[in-house]
Amino acid sequence: MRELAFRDALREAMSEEMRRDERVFLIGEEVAQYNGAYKVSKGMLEEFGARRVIDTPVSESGFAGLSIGAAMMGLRPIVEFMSWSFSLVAADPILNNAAKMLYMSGGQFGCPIVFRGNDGAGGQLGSTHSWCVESLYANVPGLKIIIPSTPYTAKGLLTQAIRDDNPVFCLENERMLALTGEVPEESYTLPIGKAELIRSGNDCTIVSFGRPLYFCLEAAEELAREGIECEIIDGRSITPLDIDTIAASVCRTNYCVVVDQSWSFASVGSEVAAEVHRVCFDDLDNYVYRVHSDDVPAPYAKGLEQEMLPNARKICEAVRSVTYNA
Amino acid sequence: MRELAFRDALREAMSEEMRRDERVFLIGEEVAQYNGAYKVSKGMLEEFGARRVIDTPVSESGFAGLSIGAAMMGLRPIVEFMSWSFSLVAADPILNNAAKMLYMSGGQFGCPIVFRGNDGAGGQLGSTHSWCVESLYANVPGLKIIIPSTPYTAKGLLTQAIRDDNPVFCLENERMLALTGEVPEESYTLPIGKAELIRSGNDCTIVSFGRPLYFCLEAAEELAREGIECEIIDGRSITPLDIDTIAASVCRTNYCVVVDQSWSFASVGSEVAAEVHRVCFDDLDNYVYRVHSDDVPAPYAKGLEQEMLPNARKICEAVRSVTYNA
Amino acid sequence: MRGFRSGSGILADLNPMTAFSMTQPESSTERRSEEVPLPGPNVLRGWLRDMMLIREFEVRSMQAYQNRLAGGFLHVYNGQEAVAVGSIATLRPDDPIITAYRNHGHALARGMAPRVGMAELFGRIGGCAKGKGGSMHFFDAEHHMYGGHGIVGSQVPLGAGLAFATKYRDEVMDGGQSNHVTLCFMGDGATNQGAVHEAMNLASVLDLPVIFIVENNFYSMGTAIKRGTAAGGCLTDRACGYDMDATVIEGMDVLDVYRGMKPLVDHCRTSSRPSFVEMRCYRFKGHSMSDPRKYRTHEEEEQWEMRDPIELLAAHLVDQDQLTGEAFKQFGKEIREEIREAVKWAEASPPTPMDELYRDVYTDKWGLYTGTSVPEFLKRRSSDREDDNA
Amino acid sequence: MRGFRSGSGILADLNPMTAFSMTQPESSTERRSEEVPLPGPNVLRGWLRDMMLIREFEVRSMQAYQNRLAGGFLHVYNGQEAVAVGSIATLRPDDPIITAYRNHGHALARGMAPRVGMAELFGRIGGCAKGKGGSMHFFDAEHHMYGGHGIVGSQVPLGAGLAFATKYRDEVMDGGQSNHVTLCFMGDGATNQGAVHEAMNLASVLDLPVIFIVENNFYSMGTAIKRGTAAGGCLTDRACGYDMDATVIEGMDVLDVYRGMKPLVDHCRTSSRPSFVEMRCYRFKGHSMSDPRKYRTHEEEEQWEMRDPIELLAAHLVDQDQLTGEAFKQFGKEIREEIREAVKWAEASPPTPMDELYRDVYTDKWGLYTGTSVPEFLKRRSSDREDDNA
Ligand SMILES: Cc1ncc(C[n+]2csc(CCOP(=O)(O)OP(=O)(O)O)c2C)c(N)n1
Ligand SMILES: Cc1ncc(C[n+]2csc(CCOP(=O)(O)OP(=O)(O)O)c2C)c(N)n1
Ligand SMILES: [Mg+2]
Ligand SMILES: [Mg+2]
Repeated sequence: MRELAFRDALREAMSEEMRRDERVFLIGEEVAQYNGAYKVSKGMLEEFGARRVIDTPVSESGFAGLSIGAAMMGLRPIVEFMSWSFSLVAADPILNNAAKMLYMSGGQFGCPIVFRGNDGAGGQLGSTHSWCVESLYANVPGLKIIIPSTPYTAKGLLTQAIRDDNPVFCLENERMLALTGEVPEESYTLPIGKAELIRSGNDCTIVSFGRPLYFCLEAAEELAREGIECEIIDGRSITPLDIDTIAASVCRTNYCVVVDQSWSFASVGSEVAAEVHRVCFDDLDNYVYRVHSDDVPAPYAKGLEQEMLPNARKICEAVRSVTYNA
Repeated sequence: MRELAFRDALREAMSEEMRRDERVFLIGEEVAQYNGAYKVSKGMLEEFGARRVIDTPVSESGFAGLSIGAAMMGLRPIVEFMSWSFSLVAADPILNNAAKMLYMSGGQFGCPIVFRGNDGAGGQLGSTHSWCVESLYANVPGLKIIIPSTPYTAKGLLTQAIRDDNPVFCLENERMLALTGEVPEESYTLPIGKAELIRSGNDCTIVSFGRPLYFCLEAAEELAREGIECEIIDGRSITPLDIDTIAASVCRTNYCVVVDQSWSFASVGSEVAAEVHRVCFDDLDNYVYRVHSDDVPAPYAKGLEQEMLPNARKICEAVRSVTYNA
Repeated sequence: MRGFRSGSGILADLNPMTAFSMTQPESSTERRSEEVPLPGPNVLRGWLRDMMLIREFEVRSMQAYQNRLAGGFLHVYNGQEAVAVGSIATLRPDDPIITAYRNHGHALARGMAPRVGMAELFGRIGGCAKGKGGSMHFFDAEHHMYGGHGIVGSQVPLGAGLAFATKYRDEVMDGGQSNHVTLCFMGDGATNQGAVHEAMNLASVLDLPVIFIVENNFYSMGTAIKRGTAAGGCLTDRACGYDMDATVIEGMDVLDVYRGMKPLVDHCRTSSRPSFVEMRCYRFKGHSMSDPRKYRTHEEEEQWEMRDPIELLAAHLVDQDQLTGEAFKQFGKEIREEIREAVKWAEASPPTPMDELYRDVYTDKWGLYTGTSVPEFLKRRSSDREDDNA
Repeated sequence: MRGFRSGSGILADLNPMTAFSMTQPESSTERRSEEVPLPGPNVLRGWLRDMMLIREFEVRSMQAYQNRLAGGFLHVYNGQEAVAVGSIATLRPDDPIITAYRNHGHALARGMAPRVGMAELFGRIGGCAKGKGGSMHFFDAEHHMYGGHGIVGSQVPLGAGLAFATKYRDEVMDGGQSNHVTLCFMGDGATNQGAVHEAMNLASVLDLPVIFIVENNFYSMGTAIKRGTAAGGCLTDRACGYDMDATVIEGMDVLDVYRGMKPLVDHCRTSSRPSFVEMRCYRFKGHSMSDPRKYRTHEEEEQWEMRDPIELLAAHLVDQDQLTGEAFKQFGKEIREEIREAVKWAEASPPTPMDELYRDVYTDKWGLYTGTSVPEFLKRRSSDREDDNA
């Protein structure tokens, strides 16, 4: 099958949907003339014109709100945040308006909208530019969060997100945009709320969301050499969380490590841990171990930043520790 | 001892600290001439004058940022959000600037600031005005979150918060402002990060934060009549979380229910659950049960809103369920 | 009737901010509102009835609130009726509007049946948001009323988005030349929220057909405009940096409002350019039901009450022999009866049932949630609605 | 040297937005900048050196970035040196300044040693934020430089807060008549962020001694000002609604900057009123290191390069017999040497040690965190610092 880079897979999803449905448009800073700060939307202005690929000033709260208004009228905006770090200035529209409009209006005005952009540290961008927003926003009902980890899932999940009648946050990662992988040429969707088994193993389940999947794979290889066979599950979406797939695995392996690139407190990781304990209480032979970014603002210095992030070493340590009594 | 209302206890903490330390000032919407939208700052303009009790326009992002700048220079602002629901428009300054300034500046500029205001639903204010922000913000390192549940803890914790050199979020609750209780006349502090045993019991530990404490007490009485003696712990602060006190209790009772008025996903409740499983894995006879607000935007209709919130009935059900195998 | 319609000069005297230099800013538009012809007497009498209906609705809302039939916050519109009625009268029925939490007047002026508004206040399934929105969140898809928003300023980017969507439909989706105009209402206090400025800039840069209407009632809760709003004596200055026309309109007189708004709306429809309007008005009641109004004087209130928009229009119509005292009384009677019926209807509507708690969180089924149903009052039109908001 | 100092008329020709009507707005202040006396030749030569130092620092920064000695984002200040140097020259050394991520020039103009700036870029413990801030977050408590902020516009409310604090100390804390003035810098793109407007309104309502300086380099990343900023031909209009003086200053010529800023700063010091300045300038390089600058023409770049601020001042000094070609060359040599030393020093400074990862999260001990230490370069002054920022 044809190989495609992550950023191209994202673009293909958007372009196909824009060809299919003229209600879909793309809006954000530098998405049009500049071809996207990270070239995700390269060439889209040319194909779709300035009415559907729209450059905005630096006004996240303004253009997020504008797009939500347009979605209330039945358009289907794709809003690019150059980085989810910049979404904090738009927290009110995305959490108060997008997520609650359908409910507050008693079902009259929905909000079929996608917000997407880079999430996560790793580029030495310092404390304010390195947010992992999943644990911040996943608490809020009324929205869905997808976090693709491969070009294949990027295209499939984003296509589904654009077709979804609800607000969907799509968390990409600048560190992965150049990553290539097999992607079908035709349009396809992947269901939101369905996790995927990436690697089978009987000794420990590792649940991962987004980029850390690669650290998990690395760790699994190292652990396999030690005789520990890990089962790896890629969450794919955060809300809805596919606890069934996760639990089915944990109930078989009896051990679980969750890898979440955000901070630990009140996080996606704590949610998975709490839920796995709930569903698999009788099958767990140890508590769920969690691997997170360290609970510090992201530092600039490279060594420090790398140490802060989840990595294969930390995952190996967690798996060894959780299975020590196996 | 003298009885004081919750709102008066808050005011006493602020006024005492303002008398003690002229770097402390109060700023927010309607805090001065109007005496506070909820009368928490009643009379303070008169005592401290307009230079230290400062009315602002409806510009949360602006006056939060302004106060953070003042704190960088060593002042100690108390910023009142009329409601924490309105803090979403100020998410960037409170999460990016206040919480990270010390770190980003390599230790040069601290941010000794208190943000305080009403948190939580219960007044039929609808979806946008009923936020419980604890699960949203607790993920972020660099700040502390206190959530007093009595006039006594309100005064003690807020006094400590004002003296703290770090940003502290103080979550009050409009439904409790009129609640009275014993409060010492002299100034005192309560440590941030120390939970309190409210009721002893051997059958199940209930951990609660803020207002739901009263539902827990109600539930405990009912359960006592059924022969289930609950131990109730008031968390008092969310970050730092006093997991030691909680775990000590759970390891004795072997059962735990956590009551958190915010939504369930990636919440304070999931954090407590995950941590209790970690620390008390061998002592737990069942998984940790969680009682939250239902995962829906807050509705207006009274019956629906009451049903959404944690209440004694839900807590009783959770305790009965978690201890069924006792 | 106490008040009489008078020249615009009186506004300066009524200005609550005596120490506050209050120059009447020149309209940056050249269109003279005096030249705008008024509709015929039937229409004017309709406006009078609309304003009286809003007033009576609010009177009964306050009663209901005091009797604990309604909860939450209640922000009534008394005194500002001319703004909603006069400006919405310049629209086509399918032009979108959006506003803040003080929204009953706009919804009623737009054609919402009082009983579904009242039922919303009572938290009943028959309410315009099935009892889930409450006083601050009136929505009405049928009448193109997009809410009812509680976070100060947050509706303003949404309003720009409505205008964006109407234009996008025309230009991209073969919607034809619908040329909609969106009215986006906000309070004077809202002009201090950053999102409002971002929205104005976006509307200008993207050429959106939206009119930003600031209902300047001179107070943001207890804060007089001069205390919180720099250059508050001339709010049109707030639009300066966005390259759009800005106009001051006397908002107590519905004829002034209509004549001021008509050319702006017509121009907006053809030019697809945003503009900004400051409507000077006054809220006769407190900010919300808990407000003792200590921050302003009785004299000031009385002066403004002398320009009660209902009385001004009634006096005009009587003056012009287009209304008799008899007919006016009869209106009052009919309207009181209509609202009484609305209250009755609302009381008879069942409290929002518990399964609604889990509905409308997502449009599809997921976990607990049971999908979205159509509000009672829209049921007969549900097929249209699906087209509108698919 | 190619460029020569010339009358202010040339600015219009250099305007990158040819299709964009660009009227030179009148300054709303009455102070004529021509009357402002310049400091003596020693000081002017100092400014020249400062600008050359900044330029050389940036040249070496870019090299370091290309050699992967520095990471993250790098936004250099080439072309805008006159703005930082000329405006900061009007301050007292203890007046606070704050700016955005394009902050190397401000820090150096304020007196930060180049080596601690360079060490910051390299992620070393000797850096001005111990290697934890990076290029976008230069902080220097000793020199009253409050950062270096990455979220567009977010520094502007903070800047108002610095001004608030200096005033509060004077008035409430017996600080005496310190009468500080705060300079708050931002880009033209930042004027589209709502927080900036909230800050301007607050500064006006609270009478804060802060000057908002927009460094209008005509681009926000790849977006030419006319595409994203309504009324961008006259940014001073953005201050209209806030009742403050607004001035346009030619930002390529440090003498213009100084003469424009001096009366504003002096007035601010006595009046405690905010004001707004648009500095027209140009960034010679791309937005950041990854920017191919396809959105502007070579001709435009060349035209602006003809007004290189370093060359303009050098030409002026030569003209006035205050500088010889020899001396200018000597400056260049010395500065290249100084920056070479800085790079060396930075390379010798150890990578930020791992325990710093957990430090400075909280000031006190809690859990993992080991408290806060004083940055290397401030150690000798740590006692002062504690007073400053207790
Ligand atoms: C972001 C935000 N901050 C504060 C509030 C609380 N609040 C509600 S209305 C209001 C005053 C707004 O005044 P204005 O915009 O003039 O509207 P008016 O009430 O006069 O119609 C305030 C502060 C809010 N709803 N949202
Ligand atoms: C809130 C936010 N949105 C987007 C960005 C990404 N970004 C960084 S700089 C910039 C352009 C700002 O331009 P301007 O204010 O003119 O400053 P200049 O770069 O020209 O100095 C953008 C969009 C950001 N840092 N913060
Ligand atoms: Mg008002
Ligand atoms: Mg710029």
